[in-house]
Amino acid sequence: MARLSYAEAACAALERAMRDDARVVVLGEDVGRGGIFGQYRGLQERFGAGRVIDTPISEATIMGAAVGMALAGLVPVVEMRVVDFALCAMDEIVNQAAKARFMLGGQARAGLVARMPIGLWSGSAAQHSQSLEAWFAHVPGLAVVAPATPQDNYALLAAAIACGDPVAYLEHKELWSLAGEVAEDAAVPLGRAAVLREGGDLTLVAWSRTVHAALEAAAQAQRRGIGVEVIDLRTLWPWDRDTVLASCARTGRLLVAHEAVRVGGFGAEIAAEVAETLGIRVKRLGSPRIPVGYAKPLEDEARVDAARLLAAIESFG
Amino acid sequence: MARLSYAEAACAALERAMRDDARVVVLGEDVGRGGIFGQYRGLQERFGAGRVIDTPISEATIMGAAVGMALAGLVPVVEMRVVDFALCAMDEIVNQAAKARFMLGGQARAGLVARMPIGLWSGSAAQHSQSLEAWFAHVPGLAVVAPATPQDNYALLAAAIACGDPVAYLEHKELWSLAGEVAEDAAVPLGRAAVLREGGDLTLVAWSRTVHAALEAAAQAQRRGIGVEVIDLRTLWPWDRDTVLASCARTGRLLVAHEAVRVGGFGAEIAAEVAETLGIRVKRLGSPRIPVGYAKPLEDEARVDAARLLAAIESFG
Amino acid sequence: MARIRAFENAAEEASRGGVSAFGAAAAAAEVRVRGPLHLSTGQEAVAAGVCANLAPTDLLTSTHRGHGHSIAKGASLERMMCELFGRANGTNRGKGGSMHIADFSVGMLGANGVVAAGIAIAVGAAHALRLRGERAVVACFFGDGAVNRGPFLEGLNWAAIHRLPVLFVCEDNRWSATTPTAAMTAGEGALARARGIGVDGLAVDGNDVFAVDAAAAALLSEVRAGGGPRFLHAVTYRIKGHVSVDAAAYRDGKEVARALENDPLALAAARLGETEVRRILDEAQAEVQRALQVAAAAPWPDRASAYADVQDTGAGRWLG
Amino acid sequence: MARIRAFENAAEEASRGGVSAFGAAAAAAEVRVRGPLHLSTGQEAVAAGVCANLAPTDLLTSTHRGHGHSIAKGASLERMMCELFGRANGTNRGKGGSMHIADFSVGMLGANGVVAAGIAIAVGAAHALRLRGERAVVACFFGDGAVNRGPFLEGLNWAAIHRLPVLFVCEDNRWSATTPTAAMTAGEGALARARGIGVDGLAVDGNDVFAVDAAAAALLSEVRAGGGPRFLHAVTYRIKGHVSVDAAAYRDGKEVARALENDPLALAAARLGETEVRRILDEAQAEVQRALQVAAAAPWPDRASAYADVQDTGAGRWLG
Ligand SMILES: Cc1ncc(C[n+]2csc(CCOP(=O)(O)OP(=O)(O)O)c2C)c(N)n1
Ligand SMILES: Cc1ncc(C[n+]2csc(CCOP(=O)(O)OP(=O)(O)O)c2C)c(N)n1
Ligand SMILES: [Mg+2]
Ligand SMILES: [Mg+2]
Repeated sequence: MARLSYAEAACAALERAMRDDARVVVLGEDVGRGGIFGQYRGLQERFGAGRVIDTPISEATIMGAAVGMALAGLVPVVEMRVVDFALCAMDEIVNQAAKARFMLGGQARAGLVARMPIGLWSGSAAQHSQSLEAWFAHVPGLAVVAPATPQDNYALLAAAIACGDPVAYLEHKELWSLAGEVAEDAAVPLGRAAVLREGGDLTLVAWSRTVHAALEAAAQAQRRGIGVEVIDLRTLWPWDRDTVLASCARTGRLLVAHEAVRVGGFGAEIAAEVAETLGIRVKRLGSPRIPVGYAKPLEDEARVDAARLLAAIESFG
Repeated sequence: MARLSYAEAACAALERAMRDDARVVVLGEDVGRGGIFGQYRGLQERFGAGRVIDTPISEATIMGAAVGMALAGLVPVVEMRVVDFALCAMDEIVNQAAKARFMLGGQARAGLVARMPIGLWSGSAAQHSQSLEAWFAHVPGLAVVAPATPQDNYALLAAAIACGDPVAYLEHKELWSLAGEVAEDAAVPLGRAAVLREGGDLTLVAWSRTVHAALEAAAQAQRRGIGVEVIDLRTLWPWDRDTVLASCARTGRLLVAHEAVRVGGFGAEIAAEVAETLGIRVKRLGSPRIPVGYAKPLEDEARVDAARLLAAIESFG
Repeated sequence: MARIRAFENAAEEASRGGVSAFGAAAAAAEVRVRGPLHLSTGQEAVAAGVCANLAPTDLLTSTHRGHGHSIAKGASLERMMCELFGRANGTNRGKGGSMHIADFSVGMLGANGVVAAGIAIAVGAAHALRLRGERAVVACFFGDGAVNRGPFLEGLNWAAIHRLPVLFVCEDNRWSATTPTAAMTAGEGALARARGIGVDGLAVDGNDVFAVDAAAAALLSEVRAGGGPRFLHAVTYRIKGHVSVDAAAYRDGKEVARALENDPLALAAARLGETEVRRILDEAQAEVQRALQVAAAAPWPDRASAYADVQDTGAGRWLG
Repeated sequence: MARIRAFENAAEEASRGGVSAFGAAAAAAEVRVRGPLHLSTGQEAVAAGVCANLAPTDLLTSTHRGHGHSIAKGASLERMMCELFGRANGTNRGKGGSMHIADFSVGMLGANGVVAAGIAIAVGAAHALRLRGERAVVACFFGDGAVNRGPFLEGLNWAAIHRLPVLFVCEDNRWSATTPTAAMTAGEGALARARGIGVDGLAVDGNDVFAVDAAAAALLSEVRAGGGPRFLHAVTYRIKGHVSVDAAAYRDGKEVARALENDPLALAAARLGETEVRRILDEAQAEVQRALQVAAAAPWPDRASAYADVQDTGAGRWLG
């Protein structure tokens, strides 16, 4: 058990995976100096430039080369800096990595972990602030992970590296410095949600940074007499349908909240699925369908914070 | 009024737009010879190689150059052949075109029409069969259009070229040869759905090729005593919420069907929105979350046909 | 080369409403090649000449026009034909078809439906060989149209800075679909472009299998010696249309006639004896006929297999 | 150059917890530059030398490190500083910030947060100029890191086949974020790479504003004469870290010391008189101070403006 930041936790998971499995390699821009968020700190010193590979600014080829490495037996962890730049590698992620195993009739697979940080990052504006988890969940072949805590970032990164499938691994840029206790032996399987707070009146499903706003809003709601059950989905594909449905069946109300744009966000999938299955009342909260502006008031307009969540909770009446 | 194929209708709309507005240009691979689906036939002969521009195989730069052209005052119609190849130009569509006007504070806009055909195309397998409309609907700044008939392909392409915004214009590859009557003066505004068949028991919302399967299933359902109202959404963003909600309020049941993968498809958005707003029963039908296989039985598994639709309609009980 | 030619001819016929030998009923019953087919007819010398210098442990990536590369690398004609017919015992179990044929058992990592996408995959595979301490090399085929896509620059640069064991082969058939590539390509050609990025190599008559063989041998020995990537520019011609249904009426008749005179099989035959050539052609023909028979009778994949080999994580939730 | 230097220094200070002159209260009240700031300190001669040869009707695209280009092209320091402060009267109404500054009134089409993305935009703008029959040209700035991204190949090729009026300017500061670019770049350098793609040009000492000016003038006169695109490789140095918060401790002290000796402002000053230089610097300083004052007092954009200028089609449905 150690107190680590979200970035350090990922680093520790990676170090352990690289120690245990010689097939695991890291590739991406600036990884040799530890990555611009420190999320690879010390790894090149420890494992050498052969396994922690600095690359040119060539996102398409970073991802495409990772596919080739995976087909040839390695397990690449691919650094994309922010998901916005991964847009330069979309063919490689979707047409090549995700579909390889299927198209090849199972002859090989492109197991790799693509680290593509999502979310607002104060003052970074429209090309450095997107949350695109819904895109990846829509693509057969990909698993999608979005951890909210240092513990989960440790355990889920380990699980993602071990799973053998291509994984869209979506850390949140405003969580890098968040500190917390991390137990090395606490395994978190992909696809399992965490019930972070129990409550009988409403089920609130969130992931990534929005989990923290959800917990804050739930505490405030409690003081107003509303019992909110907070579920951190953690993995978006596959998502933990059983846990969510069981909670919803108890509370009879669902609110899904995420920082991604509301229209076409993954909240729609969960809300639709729950409405279809249980016929209960559902609501969604997400960013308005606007790019993220630079100025603070504009940026704030795209933020899903506790106040908005509380308003949505209360709107169920 | 003339009888045209879906491809010819688009061609005719383009010809008229180019005749009426000197700013309209076409660029893409093989457009000079009429495009590989004949959807640009005769245009280069008519308007010259200056305005119907053959390009290298450089999807990223085709789309990026179109952004530059638009910022400098032209109205580019951009050929991407199939949406699968547009994955090579995702940065240019999402980070550049969609967000330009906002990021620039309104100084200019990247009005362009990106033709990115979607859908199955018999025997073309996983890299030529995707339907990614949900992705584009999730991106602020983009309009999203998916016509199902020659008439709509004519009128909506004209509207898309005229609208001044970047438009994801998604024709369906298996509709190119579909013939129908086309009236040149029938304007179809973006954002307006068409009620193609009335019915009191269930609202069936579809778009693109699935509209035809929906009409077939509705006719079959009628014979079993179920009145299905079929709505062709036509534009996915903005989608015609009023028409859909009004219909749903009458029928009390919604089924949304699309060929795109069900998980994270745009059906989830509509179903969730309707469930949130009206609290009625909703269901979705889409492709299973699998890549499209080459062999016919595999390909068929990804097809949303009338039989599946009928089964979904009847499952409401 | 003879096996490639025989395979392409048979596949072409089988894509046109069925194999005539099997009759109309067979055609109606989908006893035929599905989907678009990019034939390498006329380009056989590039595949044969390069792959003659590869060991089974060497790897290869290909393009949408990849039958020849697969055959030259040693893939089974029978399993390839089954794949084109969409059958369960195809190389890819009927999931890939012509544009995705792969045979990992002979180091063939896959055709690709996206122009230039194979380049990064080849580079990554070579990088993996290096890291795993293996001595094999990777041959990376692509068309002349691919030199205008970004991955060409990125992939060559990557291979060069890491001195990876890759032979890049530009199979220059002068056309990119319906567009003459020269009109779309600036500079002094593919090799000059490669050199500008830091990868040296040779240009060769791609219809002369002996010349291709010699050039590939020379370049591959440099690659195998640790000299880093090399580039082979092989000029050839696409005798057929871009895709099986393309009559290619947009081409100049003289250009095509010249190409037919320069047929790589005829050029090679001129250097072998008449009887030897006949024997090779007959054998190839017979092998392909057997492959057709097997493919036509082979089982379809069952629908359940559409859910197999998608991914393990969350397997079985696909309808959710 | 002096105005750029003064602007960068002021912006840098204002990004570090606020402008000291305004006190702690101001800092707390967000009277400061928000977000990451890529300073062009030390690279001023490239921007100034190239843009001295551009008319207001000429166009320009830039990078994440674009303040200098904007200023040299004639953008208002005041409105730029307002943008950095995220104010409603910024060049982009507070919506873009440092990485998206644009001023269409002087032909500055925008910085860009994506490395190399400006290249295709520049090429498209030049294509539009051609089609509209306008005589202007486009200057396209990018860093040394950008030559390893696919759009570099695609954009140069496109400009060359169409003989478009573009001056490509590679502003080579030897670093790509925290990585020395040389280690990641194969071949004989940016100009050789451009030549391989079919775009010729010149290499120049990018810290010598007179040399940059002369080279840009020569190349631009060829471009304006219809000769097609040209390439300028300007070698300079990034005196600061990659981004305002980066102390750049990973660099060799000697390398930085050498660069400081080679400061473009000092080099230029040596060729102008002492008093002239003082006057220029003082004026620039005063102008920047006024800009700071204006920016600090400028209004915030109201929240409703977050919904403006997204798109017209379906406007007003953003919450739906
Ligand atoms: C990225 C991408 N863009 C476009 C296409 C459509 N397309 C398929 S083959 C082809 C021409 C390729 O020309 P070349 O690379 O010379 O190969 P050839 O067909 O001549 O063998 C095109 C444009 C594609 N498959 N991928
Ligand atoms: C496509 C893309 N990849 C990565 C980044 C992150 N990034 C921002 S600046 C930079 C270094 C760019 O180096 P160079 O082009 O030399 O410009 P410089 O910063 O030296 O001015 C990187 C990697 C980005 N913005 N876009
Ligand atoms: Mg070709
Ligand atoms: Mg640099």
